[in-house]
Formats: sequence, C-alpha cells, structure tokens
Amino acid sequence: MSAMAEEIAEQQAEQGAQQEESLFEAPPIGEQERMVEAMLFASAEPLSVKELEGRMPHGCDASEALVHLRKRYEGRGVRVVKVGDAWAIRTAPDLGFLMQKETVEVRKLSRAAIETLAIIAYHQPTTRAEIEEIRGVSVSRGTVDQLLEMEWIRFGRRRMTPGRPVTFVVTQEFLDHFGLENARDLPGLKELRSAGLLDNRPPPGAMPTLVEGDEEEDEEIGQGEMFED
Amino acid sequence: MSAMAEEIAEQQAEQGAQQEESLFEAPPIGEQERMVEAMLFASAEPLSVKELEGRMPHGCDASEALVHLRKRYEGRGVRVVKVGDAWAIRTAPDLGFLMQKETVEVRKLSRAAIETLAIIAYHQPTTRAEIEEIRGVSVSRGTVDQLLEMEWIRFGRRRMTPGRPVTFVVTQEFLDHFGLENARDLPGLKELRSAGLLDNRPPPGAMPTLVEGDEEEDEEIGQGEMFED
Amino acid sequence: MGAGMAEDEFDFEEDKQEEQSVAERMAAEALIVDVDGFEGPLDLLLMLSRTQKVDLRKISILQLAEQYLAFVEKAKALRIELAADYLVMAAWLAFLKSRLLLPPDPTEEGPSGEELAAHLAFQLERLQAMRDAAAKLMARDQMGKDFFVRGLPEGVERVKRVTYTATLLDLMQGYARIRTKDEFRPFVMDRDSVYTMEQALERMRGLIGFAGTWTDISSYFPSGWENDPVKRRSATAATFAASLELAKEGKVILRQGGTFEPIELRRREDERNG
Repeated sequence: MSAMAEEIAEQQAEQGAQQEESLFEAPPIGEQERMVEAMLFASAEPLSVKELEGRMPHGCDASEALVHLRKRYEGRGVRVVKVGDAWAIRTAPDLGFLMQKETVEVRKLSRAAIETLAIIAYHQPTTRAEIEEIRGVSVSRGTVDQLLEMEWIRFGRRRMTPGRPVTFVVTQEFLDHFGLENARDLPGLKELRSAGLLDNRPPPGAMPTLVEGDEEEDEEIGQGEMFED
Repeated sequence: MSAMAEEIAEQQAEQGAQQEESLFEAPPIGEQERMVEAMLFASAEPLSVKELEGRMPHGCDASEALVHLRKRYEGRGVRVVKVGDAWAIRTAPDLGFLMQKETVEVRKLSRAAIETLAIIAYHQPTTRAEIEEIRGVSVSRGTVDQLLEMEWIRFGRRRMTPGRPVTFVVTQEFLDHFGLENARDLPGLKELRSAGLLDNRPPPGAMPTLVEGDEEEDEEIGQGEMFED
Repeated sequence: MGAGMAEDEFDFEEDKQEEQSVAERMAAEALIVDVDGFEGPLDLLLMLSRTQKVDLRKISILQLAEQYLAFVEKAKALRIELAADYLVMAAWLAFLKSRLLLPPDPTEEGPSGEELAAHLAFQLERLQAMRDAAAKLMARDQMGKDFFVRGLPEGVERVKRVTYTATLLDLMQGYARIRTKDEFRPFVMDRDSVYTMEQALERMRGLIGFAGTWTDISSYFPSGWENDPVKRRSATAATFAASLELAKEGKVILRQGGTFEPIELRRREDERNG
C-alpha cells in the first residue's frame, strides 16, 4: 500500500466515524428531508424553520432539508413555497385549472345581440350610431361588450367623420363560426326574401311597439311567431 | 450527408411528428403524472381514477400516471396509497411522531363497537342477526349508529332471505383509516377463512337463541322503517 | 348486562366451598363480581374456557358446561340475579350435558350431543378469532394517529362558464327582421307568392263550364304558378279549398283514385239540367 493510499484510507475511516457520530446526533439529511416533507404535507398552516426543527429530533437542520426538498419538487405538480418566513407545499401554478371543475352552459345569443351582430356583418365597418339607427333602439354597452368578448366583432378603423367614431367589423372567428368565407357571402335582402326569410308579417297590432329597447332581449316569442311558416 | 445520416434525420423528423401528434391527443405521461400529483396533494379524500381523469385533459391515462407517481414516492415522507378503487397521498406511518399537532382524537370505541366493526369487516356483507350470532349478545342500536356516523360502515344490499334483512359493509373511509388497500387485505383474513371461521354455519337444531329479542324489537322496527324502499 | 347485584351483597364468610383452593375461589368470585362486564353468556363461556388452559380446539365442552352450571349455582347461592339469557344458556347446557353423558337414544330426533357440542366449540373459537382480528385491526397504523392526510386541502372550485351560440339562420332572420320593419304596412300583406281561395274560386267558376269531363284540379292553376315551388304550394292549397267550396255548393263532383292520387273534378250535370 502506498503512502497515498494509506492516507486516503485514513481519511475515509475518519469520514465514516464522523458520519456515525452525526448519525447519532441527528438523522441523515435524507431522513430529515422526509420529515420536513411529511410535516409540510400534513400541516394546515405554513411552518417556519423554527417550528419544523421544534418537532424534529435534536440536531436537525430544517433549512438544509428544505433546500433539498425544494429542489426535489422543482418542476413537479406541487412545489415547496415560502410564505412569509414559513414554508408550505402548494399546487404548481400552471396546474391551477385542475382545481376547477368547469361547467359549460350553452345559451342562445339574445335577440339584441343577434341583431347587432347581423347589422355589423351586413354593414361593416359600421358605427354604434348606425347600428342604433337601423335597429331603431339604442345598443346597450353590454351587447357590444359581449360580442367583443366572444371575439365575433372587433374594432375597425375610426370613421373620418366628425367625432371620429369607432367602427365595428366582424372577425375571422365570426366567419369560422358561421361557415362563411367572407362577410360578403352573406345572403342579400333579395335572397333572404326569395328564401322565404322575409316572407313574414308582423304580429297584428305590433307595429307601434316593435321598437323596444334591449330589455326585451330574452323575449323570443315575438321572433317565433314572426317566422312561423 | 451520408445515406445513413439522412435516414437518421428522417427518423428523427418522424419521431418529432409523432410526438407532436400525441401532444395534441393528450399531454405526455410526465405531465399527466404532475397533474395526478397536484390533484392528490390537493385532496384530503381519496380520488378515483375516474374522478382524476374527469379533471384531466381528454385522452389522459390516470392509471398509468399513478403507477409512475407511486414509484416516485416510494420511501419518501409521504406515500401514494390505494384505498379501495381510489388513490390518496398519506404521510409515511413511521413519521407519525412528528405530527402531534395534527393528531385527531379518535373517539374511543367500546369493545362492543370494535368487535362489531371487525365482524362486519371480516364477514361483510353481514346482517345484524349474524353479528349477534357471533357475539352471542344483541347489538345495541347505539353501536351500529356510532359506526355508521363515523362512516366506517354503511348499508349494503338487503339479503335475499325471509325478511330481507339489511346488511352492513365497511366503507372507503374505513379502508382509508386503517391504511388498507382493500377489504381483502384485512390482517389474518386468509387464515380465518381457511380455518372455516368465516363460514356462516347455522346452529344444529335446538341451540338456544343467544340473543334476547325484547327491547331490541321496537328498534328493529324503527330501522326497518328507515330503510324501507 | 343485567345482573342486578352489588358488591355489598357478598358474604365472604359464608362461602362453604371448602374443597376449592383459595386461589380458585378468588377467581370464581372475581368472575361473579365481574358479571356486569360480560357481554352475554357466550362471552362468559369463553372466559371460563380459558381456565381449562388448553387450545380452544381441544376444549372439553362437557367440562365447560359443568363450569358454567357451577357458576350459575354459585351466583344463586350468592343471591345474584342473573339476566335471563344466562339462565337460558344454563338450561341448555344442562340439556347438552345430559346428552353428552347418556347413551344416545335412537328414538330421539334432532342433532346429537356431539354435534351440539361441536357447534358450541365452533362458536367459541369464532368469537375468539374475531376478538383477535379486532385487536389486530386496532393495532394497525391509523389515520390521524400514525399517518396523516393533507392538512391544507384545496377544494375543487366550481366554475360556470357560459358560451353563447347563434346560427347563420338566426343571424339572417335577425337582419331580415330589422330590415323589413320599415316595409311593414299595417294589415297589408306581401302577396307576391300567395294565391287566395277567393282568387281560385273566381278563376274556377269561370272555367268549370268548359270542362266536360274529369279534370285534374291542378289544371286550374293560374299560368306561371306551377313551377315556383312556393307559388305552386299556395296555388294548390287555394285551388283545393276552392274545389271543396264548389263541391259544397253542389256545382262540381270530386274524386280521387287513392291516397296521394291526383284529385279530379267534374261539373255536376244535374245542376245544368235542373
């Protein structure tokens, strides 16, 4: 055995002794990591290093265990996070969607929204004032917002008229949804008529009250009656 | 580029395409594992594969993800455990000493309640009459109520014998509480079965009815009413 | 269990069971004092069987019966009132004892003493087994004591998302509704494609005189209404209604070869004659 080999062997023996000694003093760091993991999991509140160490066997180093544990959970479904001066296990932010149960309710678009949308589609780019003129009622903010949110309409260029009003145009999403290549593909009035869509009469005596606000949005009865054939 | 290099490049491109395709179908299994991990961490109750998959993107395989996850947590401070047909994360039992703060005072069960619980677990589904036959005394209403309230037992199917008595079975909560994957994992179940001690052996002829009907009778009626269908 | 007794009822001086050792006597007394602690006669039998200090499978049921009967006798001597089920068991064990001791009576029906004894042994063994199982169960690691659930569970949040739909038809009808609003005139219909019964009647009254034989009613359609499906439908309805009206008036006779066959019309001859 060379002198060097001897020296190495000696060092190893020393290390072994140290390890044994520390084993006696405190559990190995891997074991401490397990402890911290279990405590953070089971605790209803974030735990500080002091609190962790208070529960662990004498001589444990919760900070070091936390460094290891934190690393272990990197990129996992849950993470070890610091909350103030305490520690907790939390869901990875990108997986928050799993903690939500989404229920989708499909509703028919209101009459006001449909009409507004139709006017925009047929007359684009068009302003709010024009829509109101055609519909004969004011367009509620909510209706436009809803269509914008659905991404069926968007803002077009401002009209170069006094007040420079914004215009609305339909979007690609709109065209996709309705299976149109272009808004120009929408059937014209004549075609609508020949398709029987204009072959209607107003409900008797309904003329003066036809012009109503957006309040009657939900009322589908009028429409149903009008297009009965 | 050599022919071979070309081939490799082609293969790689193909693999890339395949990966993209599967990415479109369902997230990679590592990602699914993270999702299952997050959901199990977030829930105090065991979650079934169906429940897990219900919250995951379409096409995910929670069972496979669970196999990986279970392995990952082997020997750690928390473990992935199976409870009936559901899964949960629980702290490792050897670390219980760290959780004095989390310890919940389990209601002290009477000897009668413990024996009744064991009889239901080992003989399930079993009727009140069978429990009484085994213990040789009437089962008090309170005992059954307590076990029902703790959600350790529940009603099973009615026995298709005269009187159609209700049966009792143990619950997922019971399995969870005692760290059992399955009622088949009950300690000593196999030995008891092979010794014939779980057989329902009717008494030969003139054995005395060990159970006095008297005051239990009206209770029986009450219960009957409760579970009339 | 209803053994109406109290410790002060004991009179230890009066204990005359001299043949028993002091230790045995103490044990038996403890047993009786404890009668409240027994969960019925089977539990008591199991307790007594332990004094035989053998495996439950090798237990002597005969000896056990005697032990039990001695216990009941002793309780009586001590004026301890035992619950009814203990006495029922005593009576049955006395019966079992006689069966086990006497040679079998071939005329007697029912199970033999051995069968009854075997079942009692089975019951005792089973009760003991369930007690052991219960102990093993309770010795397991338990949740909330040895292992723990997530301390900070996150509930699943229910999110309601509303999506709106509309069809192209909705859109076009919506537009049509607005655009035609201005064209509405009260009580005036757009009659481009509507042929009324009045129109049909007028036309047919003028024509039926010339039709001598059976004619399909469709031949009465006004010219140009046959090809456009919308117009044709209106013309059919109006002409049919007018034909019925004419038949009602007794001016024509209608006939149809079968369901969906052409409806034919002929002028009523007698009307011309009369």
